[in-house]
Amino acid sequence: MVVVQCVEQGVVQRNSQVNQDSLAMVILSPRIAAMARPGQFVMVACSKTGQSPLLRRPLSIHAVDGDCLTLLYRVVGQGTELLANMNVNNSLSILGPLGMGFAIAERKHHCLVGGGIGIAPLLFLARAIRRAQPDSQITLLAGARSDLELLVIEKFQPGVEVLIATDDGSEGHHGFVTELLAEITGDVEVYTCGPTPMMKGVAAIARKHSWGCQVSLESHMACGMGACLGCAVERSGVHEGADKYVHVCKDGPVFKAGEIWA
Amino acid sequence: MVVVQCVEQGVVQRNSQVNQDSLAMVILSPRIAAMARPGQFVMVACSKTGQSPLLRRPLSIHAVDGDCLTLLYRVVGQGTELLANMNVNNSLSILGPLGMGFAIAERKHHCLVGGGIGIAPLLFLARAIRRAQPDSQITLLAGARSDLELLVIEKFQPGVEVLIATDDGSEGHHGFVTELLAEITGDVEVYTCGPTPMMKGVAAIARKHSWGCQVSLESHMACGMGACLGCAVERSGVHEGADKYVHVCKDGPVFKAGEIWA
Amino acid sequence: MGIDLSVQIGSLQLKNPIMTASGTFGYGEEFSPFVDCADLGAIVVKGISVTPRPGNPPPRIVETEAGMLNAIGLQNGGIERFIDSKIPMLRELDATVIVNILGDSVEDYAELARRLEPLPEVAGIEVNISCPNVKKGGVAFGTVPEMAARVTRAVKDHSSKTVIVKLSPNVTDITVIARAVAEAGADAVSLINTLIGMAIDVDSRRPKLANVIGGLSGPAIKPVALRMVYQVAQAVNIPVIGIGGITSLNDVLEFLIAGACAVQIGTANFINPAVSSELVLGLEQYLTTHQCSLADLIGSVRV
Amino acid sequence: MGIDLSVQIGSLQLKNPIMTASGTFGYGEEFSPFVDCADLGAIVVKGISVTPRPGNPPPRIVETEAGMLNAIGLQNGGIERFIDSKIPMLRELDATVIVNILGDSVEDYAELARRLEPLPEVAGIEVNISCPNVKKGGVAFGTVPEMAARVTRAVKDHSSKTVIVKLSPNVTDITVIARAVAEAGADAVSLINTLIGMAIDVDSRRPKLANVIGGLSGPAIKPVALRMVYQVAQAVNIPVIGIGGITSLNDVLEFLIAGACAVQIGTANFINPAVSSELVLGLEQYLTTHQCSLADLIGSVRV
Ligand SMILES: Cc1cc2nc3c(=O)[nH]c(=O)nc-3n(C[C@H](O)[C@H](O)[C@H](O)COP(=O)(O)OP(=O)(O)OC[C@H]3O[C@@H](n4cnc5c(N)ncnc54)[C@H](O)[C@@H]3O)c2cc1C
Ligand SMILES: Cc1cc2nc3c(=O)[nH]c(=O)nc-3n(C[C@H](O)[C@H](O)[C@H](O)COP(=O)(O)OP(=O)(O)OC[C@H]3O[C@@H](n4cnc5c(N)ncnc54)[C@H](O)[C@@H]3O)c2cc1C
Ligand SMILES: Cc1cc2nc3c(=O)[nH]c(=O)nc-3n(C[C@H](O)[C@H](O)[C@H](O)COP(=O)(O)O)c2cc1C
Ligand SMILES: Cc1cc2nc3c(=O)[nH]c(=O)nc-3n(C[C@H](O)[C@H](O)[C@H](O)COP(=O)(O)O)c2cc1C
Ligand code: FES
Ligand code: FES
Repeated sequence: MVVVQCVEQGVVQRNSQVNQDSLAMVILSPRIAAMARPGQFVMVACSKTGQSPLLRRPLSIHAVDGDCLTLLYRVVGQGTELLANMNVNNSLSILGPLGMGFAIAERKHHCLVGGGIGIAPLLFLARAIRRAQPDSQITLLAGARSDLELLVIEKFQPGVEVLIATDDGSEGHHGFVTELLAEITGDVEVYTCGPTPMMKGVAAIARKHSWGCQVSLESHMACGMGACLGCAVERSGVHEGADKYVHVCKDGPVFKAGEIWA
Repeated sequence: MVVVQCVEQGVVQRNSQVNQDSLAMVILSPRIAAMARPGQFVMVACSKTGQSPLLRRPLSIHAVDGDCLTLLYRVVGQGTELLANMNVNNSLSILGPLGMGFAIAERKHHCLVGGGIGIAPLLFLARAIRRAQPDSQITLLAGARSDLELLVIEKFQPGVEVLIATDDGSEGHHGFVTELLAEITGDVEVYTCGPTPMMKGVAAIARKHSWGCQVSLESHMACGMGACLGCAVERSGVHEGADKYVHVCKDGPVFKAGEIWA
Repeated sequence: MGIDLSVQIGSLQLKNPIMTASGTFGYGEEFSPFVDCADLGAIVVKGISVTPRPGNPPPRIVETEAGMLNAIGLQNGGIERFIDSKIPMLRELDATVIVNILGDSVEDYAELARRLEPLPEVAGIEVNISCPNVKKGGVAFGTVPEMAARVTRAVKDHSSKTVIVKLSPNVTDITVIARAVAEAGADAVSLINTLIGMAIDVDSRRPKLANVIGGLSGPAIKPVALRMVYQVAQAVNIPVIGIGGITSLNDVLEFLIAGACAVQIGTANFINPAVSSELVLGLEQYLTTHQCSLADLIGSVRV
Repeated sequence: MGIDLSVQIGSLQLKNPIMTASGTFGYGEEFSPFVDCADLGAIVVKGISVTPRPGNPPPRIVETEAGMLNAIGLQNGGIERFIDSKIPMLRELDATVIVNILGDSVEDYAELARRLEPLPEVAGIEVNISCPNVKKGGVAFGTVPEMAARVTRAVKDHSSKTVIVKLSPNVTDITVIARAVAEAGADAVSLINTLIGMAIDVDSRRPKLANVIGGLSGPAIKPVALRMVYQVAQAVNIPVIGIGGITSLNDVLEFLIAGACAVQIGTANFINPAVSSELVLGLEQYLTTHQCSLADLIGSVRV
C-alpha cells in the first residue's frame, strides 16, 4: 500500500468542549482529509514551529467531513492545552495522514470497543464500515468512568447500536466495557482503542471466540513516519534482532491483536 | 533611596500600533503604577512563565495614567512579537518598577533628546518635570530616520516645545537630532535616550556647554534587579576590581553621562 | 505540626532542601521584596575570590533556547569587601548563608576558607572548582580528580564549616571527580555548574558574548544535570545537592527522587523572583498530600 | 548560473553543505513525500552494525525543554540486511549516501568498512564512536583518544571512501579526541552526537526511558554544539561537520561561521520534515542576497 503524506496548514473551524476535559476540533485541511483512512492519525504542531513544546502531538482522525478533519482530544498536558486555547481561524501545521489504519473485515458483525478518549478513531471507522458494508451490523461498546465522560456517542447514531458501560454505573452497564462483550455472538470483527488493560481484555475475549481483533496502540512519538524508531512496541512471540519490535507510527497504530499479545 | 518592586499580573487595556513597527500597550498594573518614577523600567514576561522565550524583556515606562502603565515598544524579535500579538484583557506578568530613574534637575531649561524608540521614557519624564517645575522650559528634540518613525510626539504637547530631525528630511530638520542642540542655550539639563552614538554625541555637546547630562542606557539583562551582574557597562576612568563596571538595571538605566563616557 | 522538611548536609541542618544557586541570587538582599531568605534552606551567595575581580567585558549574557549563556567572569569585590560590607547585611537577613568561593590556586582556596572560618554568619562553604588553575596552565580544577581533591583538602584543612564541592559537568565522567572530592573529605557535592556553550551573531559574525564562550544554564540543561545527579548519588556516600534548570515543583521532585537531598534554584530566579520560596511551600504541600516524608522521596527512583 | 554551494569533504564533493543526521532521517525514503534527497548535500543513514540489533525496550523517547531524549539503542537490521534491502532503494533515491557505522570492537568497525567498500551507492562512512567498547569494559570509544584513533585507523585501512568520525560531546576536552582521529587519518569529523541525559516520572518514580539514560538532542544543545565545533575547527586541519539543534537558517549560518564546512540536521526533521531542503534554498538565497561565497562564510567568526 502506498502511503502518501503531507504537511498542511490547517485552519480551525470549530474547537468546542465535549466534556470537562475533552474537545473536538474541526480543521479545514483538504489535502489530508482527501487521503485519510479510518485508524490513521496526524501529527499536530501545537505551537508555532520551533517553540515549546518541540515535538508534534499524535492525534487520531476522529472524522472526515468534506475538506475537514475532526480531532477529538483530551487535555492532558502542555500540547493539548495549547490546542484547547486555539480559536476559529487560527491555523496550525498538520502532518498526515500517518500510519496503517483499520482493515475493514468481511464480517457480518463489526464490534467497536472504545474506552474513554479511545473512542476517537472509532467514529471515522463506523462511518466507513457503514459505507463499505451497508448490510453488516455495527455495535459500539463505549466505556467510561462516569456518564460525564461519555463522548460524542450520539454521533454514531443512527446505524450503529450503542451499548454503554460506566465504572460508576451512572449510565448503562455498571462495570467494565469488556463485560458487554458477553452479549456479542456470531461472525464478529472487533476493533478496539483505549487503555491497554482494556484492549488486552478485549483481545483475550476475541481470541476465545476466534473473532478477528484489531487494536489501536499508543506510543511516544517523535517523527510519526518511521524514521526515528522511537515508537517501538514489542511483538508477541520470539523475534530476533531488528524484528523484536514493531513501530506504532508506521506498522500501526492498528495491529492485529495477536501480533502484539500472544 | 529605597527601591521597592513587585511582580504583578498586569491586564492589557489597549495594544495599538503607533507606526509600522512599534506599538503602545496600556496595562492595568496598579501597584507598579503607584511606585513608578520616570526613567525606571519593567521586566515583562512575554510568554507564560517557563515557556519560550525564557527571559523577561526590559521595557521603559512610557507613561503612568492612574492605575495604568503605558509601554512603547518596537517589535524586534520573539519577545516583542509575542507582546504585539496580545489582546485586550490578556494578562502578563510584570516585574517592576526597576532601576534608578532620571533625577529632575533644578534648571531653567530641560532638554529631552530621543532617538527612535528612545523616546519611550521621555514622555513620563516630561510630565513629571512639568508637574515638579511648572515654570521651567521643556524642549523635546526627537530624531528619526523618517517621518514614519516619529512616535507619539503629539502626546508631549502642550507644554513641551517639540523640535524634529529626520535622516531623510521628510519632517523637521534634515539631519541628526544632535544638530538641533545648536539652537539650545542657557541653564540646561539634557536627558537622552536612543542609539549609543547619538547619546555620545549629545553628551559631548552637553559637556562643552557644561550642561548637566543624563543618559539612559540599554544592556542585555537576565534578572533586572542587580543579582546576576549580566548587564554590566564599563565606567569612564580607571577603576579597579569590581568597580570597573556599573550595572544598568540597578545603578541605572539612567547615568550621569560623565560616569560612562569620559 | 507541619511536615519535617529538614535535611542534614555535613554538620549543617537545613530547614528545607530548597537553596538558591550561586550567582543567581546576588547576596540575598536583592530578592528581599520577593523572598524571606530565612524561609529557604539556604542561600548560596555569588562566588568570592581573594582579591576583587572586575569580571568580563559586556555583553555578558545571551538568551538561548530554554536557557541562557553567561560570562560574568566571576565579578566580585573580594573577600575583604565581602566581610566588611556584605556580612552585616547577611546577618540581618537571618538566612542560612553558604559562601561560594573560587581561586586561581590551591592557596587561594585555603586562604578563603581561613578568612571565612571565624564568621558565625557563614554556615557553610561551597567550593567552585570550575575555575581554571592559573599555575597549572589554566586547566580547570574541576576536570582533574587529583586537583579537585587537593582543593577540597586545602579547604577542609582550614575550615570547620560544612564544605560542599561544586562539580563541573564539562567532564567525561563526573563520578570520578565526585569520588575524588568525597575521599578528600568533602561533606557534600553540588552539581551541576554550567555547561560550556557559545552563540554567534550572524550579522556581525562575532560571538554574542565578549568572552566568546560562556556557561549554559536553565531548563535546557536539566536532563544532563539530572543524569549526573543520579550517577553521582550512586557513586558517593555523601549528600548530593542537585542544580540545573530547576523551575517547577516537578523538577525539584525529579532531582530528589534521583538521589539529591537538596536542590539549588538558579536561572529560574530571574524569571520568577519568588520561585524559591514558592517551591518550599509546594514541596511541603506535596509531601502532605502524598503522606510521604522527605526521606521516602530522596533516592527513591526505581530502575 | 546559481551560486556555488559545493563543499569538499575528503575525496567527496557535496552539492551543498546541508546533510541529514544519522538516526533522524531513516534511510531517506521515509522523507520522500517531503524532500528530494538528491537535492541535499548528503543523507546519513541510521547506524548499522555487523549483526542485527533489536534496540532498547520502550519507552524510547521523551520530550524535554527545547529538546528530546532518545534511547533507541542503535536498533538496526545489520549490515547484511542493509545491503540486501536498503541499498537498492538508496540507489533509486539518487542521493549522496553516507553510512553511519557502529560496533562493539575495533574489528566490528573494520568489518563494516570492508563490507561497504565495494558498494558504489555508498559515498562515505560516518564512524559513530559514542558506543561502548564491549571488550574494554564498556568505556565508549569516543572518550579515550587512543581508542578513537584505533577505530579510525581500522576503518581507514579497509576503506577508500571518505571517512568521517562522529565525536561524542560527553568528554572533558573534545579537541583531544578530534586531534587523535585526525592524526589517525580521518578525512573529517562530525560533531556533536547527543549529550547524555535523563528524565524521571514523578508519579511512578521511574525513569521515563526504559534504558534509564538517553541522548539529548534538539535546540537545547545548540550552544554546546556550537562551542565544540568552534573549538575543534581551531584544533584540526580536516573539515568539521556541525551537528546539534540546527533548526533554522540562522543556526546553519552560526555553525558555518564558527568553522563548520557542512552541517547535519537532526531532531528538526521531526518537527518539519521538509526542513533540510528548505535550508538548502535558504542558504542559497542568503549567499545571493549578501553577495558572499560559502568560503567567505566558513570559519569567518571574528573573536
Ligand atoms: C497514534 C496515536 C493516536 C492518538 N490519538 C489520540 C486522540 O485521538 N485523542 C487524544 O486525546 N489523544 C490521542 N493520543 C494521545 C495523545 O497523543 C497524547 O495525549 C498527547 O500527545 C499529549 O500531549 P500533551 O502535550 O498534552 O501532554 P504531555 O504529557 O505534556 O506530553 C509530553 C510528551 O508525551 C507524549 N505523550 C503523552 N501522552 C501520550 C500518549 N498517550 N500517547 C503518545 N504520546 C503521549 C506527548 O506526545 C509529548 O511528546 C494518541 C496517541 C497516539 C500515539
Ligand atoms: C532598561 C531598558 C529599557 C528599554 N526600554 C525599551 C522601550 O521602552 N521600548 C523598546 O522598544 N525597547 C526597549 N528596550 C529594548 C528592549 O528590551 C529590547 O528591544 C527587547 O528586549 C527585545 O526583545 P525581543 O525578544 O523582541 O528581541 P530578541 O532580539 O529576540 O531578544 C533576544 C535577547 O536579547 C535581548 N535584547 C535584544 N535587544 C535588546 C536591547 N536593545 N536592549 C536590551 N536587551 C536586548 C532581549 O531582552 C533578549 O534577552 C529597553 C532595554 C533596556 C535595557
Ligand atoms: C548569571 C550566573 C552567574 C553564576 N555565577 C556563579 C558563581 O559565581 N559561582 C558558581 O559556582 N556558579 C555560578 N553560576 C552557576 C549556577 O550557580 C548554577 O550552577 C547554574 O546556573 C545551573 O543552574 P540553573 O540551570 O538552575 O541556573 C552562575 C549562573 C548564572 C546563570
Ligand atoms: C532518534 C535519534 C536517533 C539517533 N540515532 C543515531 C545513530 O544511529 N547514530 C548516530 O551517530 N547518531 C544518532 N543520533 C544522533 C544525531 O545524529 C545527532 O548527532 C544528534 O541528534 C544531535 O543533533 P540534533 O540536535 O540536530 O538532533 C540520533 C538522534 C536521535 C534524535
Ligand atoms: S515515531 Fe518515529 S518511528 Fe515511529
Ligand atoms: S540584569 Fe541582572 S544584574 Fe542587571
